Amino acid sequence: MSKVYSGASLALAELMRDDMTIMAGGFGLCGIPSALIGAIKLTGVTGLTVISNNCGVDGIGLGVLLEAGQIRKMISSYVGENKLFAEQYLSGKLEVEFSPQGTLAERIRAGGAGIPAFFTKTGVGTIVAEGKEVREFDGESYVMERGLTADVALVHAWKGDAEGNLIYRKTARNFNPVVATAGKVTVAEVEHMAEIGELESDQIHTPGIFVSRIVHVPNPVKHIEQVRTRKRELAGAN
Amino acid sequence: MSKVYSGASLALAELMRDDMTIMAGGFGLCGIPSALIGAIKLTGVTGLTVISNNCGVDGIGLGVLLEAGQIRKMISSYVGENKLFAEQYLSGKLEVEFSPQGTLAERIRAGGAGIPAFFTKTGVGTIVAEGKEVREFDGESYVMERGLTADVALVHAWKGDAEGNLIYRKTARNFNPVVATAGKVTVAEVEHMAEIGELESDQIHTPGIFVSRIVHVPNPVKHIEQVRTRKRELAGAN
Amino acid sequence: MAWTREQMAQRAARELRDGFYVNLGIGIPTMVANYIPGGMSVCLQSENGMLGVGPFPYEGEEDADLINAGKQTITALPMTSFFSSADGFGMIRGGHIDLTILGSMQVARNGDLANWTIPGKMIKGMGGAMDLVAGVKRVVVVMEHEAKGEPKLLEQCTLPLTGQRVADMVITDLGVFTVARKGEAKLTLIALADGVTLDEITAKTAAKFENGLDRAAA
Amino acid sequence: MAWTREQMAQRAARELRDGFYVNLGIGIPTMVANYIPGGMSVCLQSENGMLGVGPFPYEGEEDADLINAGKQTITALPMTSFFSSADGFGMIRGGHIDLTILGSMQVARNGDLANWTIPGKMIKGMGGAMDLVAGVKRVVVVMEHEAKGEPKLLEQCTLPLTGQRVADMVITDLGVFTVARKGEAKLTLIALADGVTLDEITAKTAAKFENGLDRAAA
Repeated sequence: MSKVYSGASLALAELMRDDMTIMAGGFGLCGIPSALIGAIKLTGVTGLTVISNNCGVDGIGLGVLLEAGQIRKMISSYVGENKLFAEQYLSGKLEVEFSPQGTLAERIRAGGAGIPAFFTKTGVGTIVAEGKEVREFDGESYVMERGLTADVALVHAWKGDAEGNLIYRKTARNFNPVVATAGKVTVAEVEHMAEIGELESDQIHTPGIFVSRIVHVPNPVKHIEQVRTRKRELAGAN
Repeated sequence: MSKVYSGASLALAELMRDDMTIMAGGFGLCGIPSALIGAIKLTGVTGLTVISNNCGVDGIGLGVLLEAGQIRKMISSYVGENKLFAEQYLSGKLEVEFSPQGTLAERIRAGGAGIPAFFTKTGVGTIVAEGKEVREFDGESYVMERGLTADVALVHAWKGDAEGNLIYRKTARNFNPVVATAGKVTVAEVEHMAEIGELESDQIHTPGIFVSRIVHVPNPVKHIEQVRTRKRELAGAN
Repeated sequence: MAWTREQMAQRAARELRDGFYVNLGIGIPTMVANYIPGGMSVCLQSENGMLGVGPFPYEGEEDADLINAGKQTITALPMTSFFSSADGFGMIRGGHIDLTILGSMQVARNGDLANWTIPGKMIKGMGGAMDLVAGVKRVVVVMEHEAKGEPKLLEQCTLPLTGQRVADMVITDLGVFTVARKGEAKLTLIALADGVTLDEITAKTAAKFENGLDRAAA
Repeated sequence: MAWTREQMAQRAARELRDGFYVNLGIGIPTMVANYIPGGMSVCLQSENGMLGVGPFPYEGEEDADLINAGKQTITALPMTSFFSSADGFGMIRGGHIDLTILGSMQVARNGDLANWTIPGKMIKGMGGAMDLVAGVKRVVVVMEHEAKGEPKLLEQCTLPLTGQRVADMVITDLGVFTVARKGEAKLTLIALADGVTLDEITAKTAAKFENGLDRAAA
């Protein structure tokens, strides 16, 4: 029973259907499962509920699915980089549920860890708390938030092995480790496929149990939203 | 403002007082902060509430504090390896609050992550749920459990640096990473003190922000509760 | 003529499936690892923070930093990963473990399970047992059919529960029962140990059960 | 004669303390990193999963896998650690970050803060702002005193809140205020920008405030 698939479309075979809920790792365009998102576009499924911190930008990342009209609802913390998003939202084609970023990360972690609800200070006294239970613990007010899971979760990792063990790189880790835990089926795309035993047991970020399918996507194109640099002659000044 | 202390007793200086709550990492005798526990014994503080999965064994680990009569209450999941524990408990000298092991780990994580309460299936319909709110989510019953924090948290790590970054080794990781997050002050003992930059940024288990004080304890004596081996001639049979 | 401990472990091993992630309790459940069918890939989890538990170490190669949830020295495998106890129980509570095999003191007809304490005796604590029975997808109990001549399969547990309606299957030295976790309470005998009669197992079981032997054989 | 953006950042930098863990928002707050006093050790956190944020990379050395919460390319430092967003916000929610410096659209006399949305305009989402103001120990707001001639320091916010009674200090181009987060609402002016008069700042502030200039100077 191998977890290794030879292409992104094959890795999604028989998983996708209309009106399902999917979840994707990534923050902005960093650490997003681009190849798997592209493969979802090819399946043509529609009516998707997508749980992801952002919705890509026009033509990149989840923006691709937005463009193709495949998304019915987004659960996100920030979608400001996407013009098409605004259009579809204002025209009523697209539903949005905003969750504060930390609450969203925690809701996904909770979903993966079998916790249906938890309390947080974040959002108390704001529209985020409207319609939710607010309760006092030790004199402070907290709002109850629900765990999140998905039918299919998609993650992007730096290295992986046939067991499904994953290691992420730098801030491309972001939402990926929690998203990996919260899918009924989790599919991972990895930049490097390692031999079993090559990944150091103490350094694995996502244990293989969470990953059902894995696909090797070498040398992916990576986009940067905000290139900021310093000039070499300023070295030492910062 | 250096976090590095030159001995376990110095690392606890001015932190300990009677009737405080402390927390210790470790599972059984694996990955326990022995040197720091020994230093607590020397301070002579009493009336401690101790949050730790186990309570050591007679004369080792937290058993040392039990022996010295310094513990008033334990919050644990299992204390079966300790005869003195039974004596003190039955004589009414020692109070015990049992938390299922996974619930205990999650309560500590929640405490460190600012979550005052969460719901779990574990313990529903058992004495663990008595006196606690039980609520249905999506047709299943869950019990509400509270987060835990401590005045001082003690952890044992394999490697650390002056920034307080920690790396644990194998199953000596256990409760240590969550305990590290849940102390108002967290003190770490490490087997190896690394130079800043020596620990790979992607492989740090506990970021330095959680560790206020760190002490180098080279070559600690490590105890094994259940030595189980296989005979060499049986190689391949298992 | 009942099954031996080895035979019980062997019978429990038949519940394994290729690709399963499994948590084994202490005692007979640990022995199940010896009967994983050849060619079948089963990954053992230990809730103290390890996926991919290997066999006991060779003498002299014990590592104090490498123990299972029973605090026994073990070894790692090439595919092993280590993680925190919080993550280990996240796997369990989140339903990521396919099967747990564990011992018990009592099981009731409705799947209630009691295996952590006997009132009046020193309470040791439940450890991870409550988390396992509540969180793992499928719970298989392996236990002696009787304790000191008293039945352990009961209409209702008399000991404090570890979990409510959590057992899916009970394997004893006398036979195998399936348990319905949802709907009406229903215990069904599906196999008898070699040489054990229906009369004998009926006499030694304090819970009503249906006879599913024919269906199981069919 | 009000403070420049650089001067506002410089004033905010005076809130830093040796050993602090700090989260800086986008805009003027980012510039605070340029004014960390020599010899003071301050560690910058980025909630997307990084502790120990370094300066922008040299041209040509940008790494798409290394960005801050503003999605800007950055660099790592020798002491840097990476972690998940869940852990990043665990630090924030759990009160482990000493100070956050961030921009705002409105701040009320009682410390209410509004900086994430303007009704009627396209809603972009709150990102991590609500988590930061709710979780970080001390919240310092750096903002222009007015927006298009309208005061931003108000009796009550008119925009949807980011957090209730969360601001500890407000630094504008005209001066510095402290805010009481507990008890009675209380805004206190503790410094004026060079050349700004009490009359001017009073005229441009729509919230009642106490004059604490003498006490601050003393």
